[in-house]
Amino acid sequence: MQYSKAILDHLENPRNVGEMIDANAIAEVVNSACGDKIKLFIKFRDKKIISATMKAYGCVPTLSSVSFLTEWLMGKSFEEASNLEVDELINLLGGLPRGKKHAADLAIEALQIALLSYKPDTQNNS
Amino acid sequence: MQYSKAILDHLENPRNVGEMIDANAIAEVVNSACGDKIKLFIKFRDKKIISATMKAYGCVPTLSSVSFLTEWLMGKSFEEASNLEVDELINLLGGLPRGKKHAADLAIEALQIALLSYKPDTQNNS
Amino acid sequence: MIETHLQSRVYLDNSASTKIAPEVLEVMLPYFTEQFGNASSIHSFGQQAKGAVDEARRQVASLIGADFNEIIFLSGGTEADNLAIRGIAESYRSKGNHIITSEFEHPAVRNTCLAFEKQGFRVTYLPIYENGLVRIEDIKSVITNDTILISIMHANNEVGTIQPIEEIGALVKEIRLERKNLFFHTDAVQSVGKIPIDVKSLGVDLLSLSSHKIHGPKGIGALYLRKGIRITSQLTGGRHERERRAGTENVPAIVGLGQSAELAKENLEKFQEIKSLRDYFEAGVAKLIPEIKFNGDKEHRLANISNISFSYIEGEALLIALDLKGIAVSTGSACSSGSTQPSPVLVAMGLSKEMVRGSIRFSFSRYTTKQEIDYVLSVLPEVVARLRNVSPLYKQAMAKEK
Amino acid sequence: MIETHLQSRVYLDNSASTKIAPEVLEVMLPYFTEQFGNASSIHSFGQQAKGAVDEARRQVASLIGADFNEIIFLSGGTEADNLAIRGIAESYRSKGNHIITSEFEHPAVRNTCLAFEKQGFRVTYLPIYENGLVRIEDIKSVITNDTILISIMHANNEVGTIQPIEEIGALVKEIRLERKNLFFHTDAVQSVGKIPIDVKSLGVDLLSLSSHKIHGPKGIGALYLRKGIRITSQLTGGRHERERRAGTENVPAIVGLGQSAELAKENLEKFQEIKSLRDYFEAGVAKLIPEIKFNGDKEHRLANISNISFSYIEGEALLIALDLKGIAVSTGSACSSGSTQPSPVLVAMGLSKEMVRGSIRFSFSRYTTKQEIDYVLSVLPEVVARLRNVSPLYKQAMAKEK
Ligand SMILES: Cc1ncc(COP(=O)(O)O)c(C=O)c1O
Ligand SMILES: Cc1ncc(COP(=O)(O)O)c(C=O)c1O
Repeated sequence: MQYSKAILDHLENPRNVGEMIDANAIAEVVNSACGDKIKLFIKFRDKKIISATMKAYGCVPTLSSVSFLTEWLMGKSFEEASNLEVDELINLLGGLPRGKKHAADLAIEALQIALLSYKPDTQNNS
Repeated sequence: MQYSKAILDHLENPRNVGEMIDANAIAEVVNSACGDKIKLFIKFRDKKIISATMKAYGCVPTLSSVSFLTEWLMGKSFEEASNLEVDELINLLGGLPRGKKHAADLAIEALQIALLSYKPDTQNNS
Repeated sequence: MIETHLQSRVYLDNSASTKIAPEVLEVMLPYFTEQFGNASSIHSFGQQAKGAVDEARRQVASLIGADFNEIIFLSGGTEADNLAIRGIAESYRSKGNHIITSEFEHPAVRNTCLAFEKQGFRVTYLPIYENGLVRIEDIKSVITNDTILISIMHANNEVGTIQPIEEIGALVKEIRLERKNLFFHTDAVQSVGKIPIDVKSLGVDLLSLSSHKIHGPKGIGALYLRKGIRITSQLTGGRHERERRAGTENVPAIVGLGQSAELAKENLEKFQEIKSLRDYFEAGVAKLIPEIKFNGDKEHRLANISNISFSYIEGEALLIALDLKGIAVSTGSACSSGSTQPSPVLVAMGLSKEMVRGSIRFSFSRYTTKQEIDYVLSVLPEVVARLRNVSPLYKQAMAKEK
Repeated sequence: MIETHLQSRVYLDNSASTKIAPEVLEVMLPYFTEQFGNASSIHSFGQQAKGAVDEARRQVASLIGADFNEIIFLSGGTEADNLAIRGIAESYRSKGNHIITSEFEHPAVRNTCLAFEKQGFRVTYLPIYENGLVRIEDIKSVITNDTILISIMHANNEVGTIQPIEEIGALVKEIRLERKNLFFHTDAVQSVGKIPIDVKSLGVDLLSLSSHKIHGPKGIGALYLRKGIRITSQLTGGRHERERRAGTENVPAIVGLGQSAELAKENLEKFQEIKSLRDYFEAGVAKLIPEIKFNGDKEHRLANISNISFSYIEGEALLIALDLKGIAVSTGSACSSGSTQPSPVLVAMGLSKEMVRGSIRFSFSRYTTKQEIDYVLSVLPEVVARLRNVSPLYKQAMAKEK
């Protein structure tokens, strides 16, 4: 596997690790075929994402995709976040080796599900 | 084929090449399977061999066996000559590679047939 | 940063491939540059090459107690396994169509057996127990009059466990008193040069070995074939290797294999010193890292392999994280195209899916040093901790414990 | 005396094997010593090896106008021929059981076809005429709806004649408009790197090549397999070479093959200069030695091969006598265990037994010099004369002439 520098950097220095107690958008997704698992926690304030954290189990690009995502999401609006597509994520990561695209799929799936779980009315402005 | 020094020497410097007009023992043998051919000419005087010549067509050990033979025969009696066996000839040649024993067989066959052709009564003493 | 690490890379993946010994490369070089003849040629270039091949054949035969003419050179361990199984199966097909092997074999054996199932052969895959060993009773209970081949590997490539080959060999000999056409093959690619091997006392009829696992060049190996056994050639063409394997002799590589066999023989005792290094490593890991599992029988195991499952993390991630620290290892987990192919070996040993995914093989060589091990011990706990910290499974596990 | 000659040995047996190019050995060395990883390993040792294999694949593909993914690395020309024929025959057996080849093929093709005859295949061996060429009409007249494979070599290894592959390729394409399952393989082991080759314009589906014939290392070769053709793998095991050929990649050798392919491509034009050297040699021989015969078509012939029959003498004797003068050549005659196996190629060309036995192949390379040829021309007449003088056939012939 020839991984990009960005991917390797996220493996060595995973960003925003942890479970966020006061998140207002949450997802937990599993790739049942390979067992990879992602938990994603997002906090919106004033329609913008002000923080995101994650936990991940699985191969390198799974870990790195979601680690990258937690940084990328910062400051994004709901719409911007929900417009992120798999191919763009792969580009932002500097590409993925053949047979590893499913890692980006899983990260995007986590993002979409988290956004689905977001209920603006119950938004906590504190 | 790893040939002995003796065999290579006889290939480079074949001894006693030619057909002897006044030979009193002659043989012409062919190995019908491989096409090798030997002509052997022997001249006896006073019950001893005083000269031997040859012609040969075929692979290296065929040429060298009979070339060697023409030298070895010099001064030998009929009995000594007829007692030469294949294995002894091979030894004298410094061994033969596997699959090449037939060359010595052919040389000994030539010798035996030449000796059979020898008729002491018609012996030419000149 | 990667550059810095590359300068002091620690290679602990010697079961995958080894570095060539300098003495081996040295004897190979003239056969590239000057003595480049085709060993089948009659002229002196050819005869020099042939002489070198003969010498290498003696060296390999001597390492395993075989006769000169019982060694067939070919392109590697995979081809040796294929020739053994295909060659016997095709040659003795009229005598029976049953093959016994284990759940535990290298793909070169396993996939070849699978191919023969499609051709009307019946194949029994013996179970492997938690210790990674087959049981002789199991063989006794499945063997039939149709069995023509038993293929059981000598030492396993993932966990290093050493099978009871001698006992199986004795059983085969006993059965052969009554029925002739039963043959015993062992894939000894991992064990040759690491433990003493004598084909006669092992009682094997065929044995595979590969040069690049013993500090020889890649792309060359040998099959030991006991005298008198016919085998259907799988590569037809010129009359090389006594018509068992066609193809221009790979002279430099054969010379290299010969030399690596000789060196391995000389170093056989010294190789056992690796055991104390390995044990030192395992003790260190056990002390420094919680929630791990050592895989494979403690006793019947090669001196140079340590296979460890790290709970809550995934092998490839750990492998790459270690690679970034300059440490090369391998894993029993390979996730590709969205589905994980867990090591059938570890699965056969009864490990849970997660423990298979978290498994790492550290494999040492006679060149491995204590300094290198200390470096690994200084890095490994921190890397494992970092990945566990990211892992959602770890959190859950912690929670449960509380 | 032998020693003196060894110092200035003239190697004219380049169709048997070639000396490795220094540039090739140079690029191989790091893959022995430092980058010794297994190309299937995930860590950086492995990835460096894999990168090198990919680069070599591009180099080989580029030499023959193929795509990257159409190149399968394997252990040599023999294995390439075997995989082509066995792989197609086994994979398309249900579509037909007829194979067309020639009387003229390398044993790697011929003996493999013979093996399939035993398995219920029908094989047609096309005649070769005195010029050493097959005729396209012959193919047309034997082809049937059962024909699944045509295997005709590109350039012959003994006389160098170049077959009309392009025409056959066009014929195959035409037939394939009506029935799909017909494939065309060419053994191009002798022609690759010596004449321009483009698999697409040749119209071949499979093509064999071998590294040690083009100043690369022994024990490595490649099969070109056109995209979309399934082939039954002959070596099963790991998932190497896109599951067409298992076995740990022979990285240094693959790198060497890649480099030798690149050098061959660069030297393609220069290679044609060998033709004038060869013609100079043949003119010299014709002038200096009576009663000889040049074998093989004058026109459709590789630039580097000269095959000559010397009446009244036997090839092996001439070969060894030349070897003693430091000159390495080969012969179409091999006498072993008391029976001669004359070259089937020359027999197929209609040569008399004796002319086959007296045949010598001189094969040149881009390293061959005019000085070397002059040396051979200074030695050959005397050696031939000496052996003819010993020969009883020569005497007879002289007598008849009188
Ligand atoms: C046990 C075992 N058998 C067979 C092989 C295949 O040998 P090679 O890599 O030489 O093809 C290997 C190594 O890959 C192995 O470990
Ligand atoms: C025409 C031809 N085909 C196949 C081969 C076999 O190739 P290799 O020597 O790489 O096995 C050779 C050379 O021996 C050859 O000349």
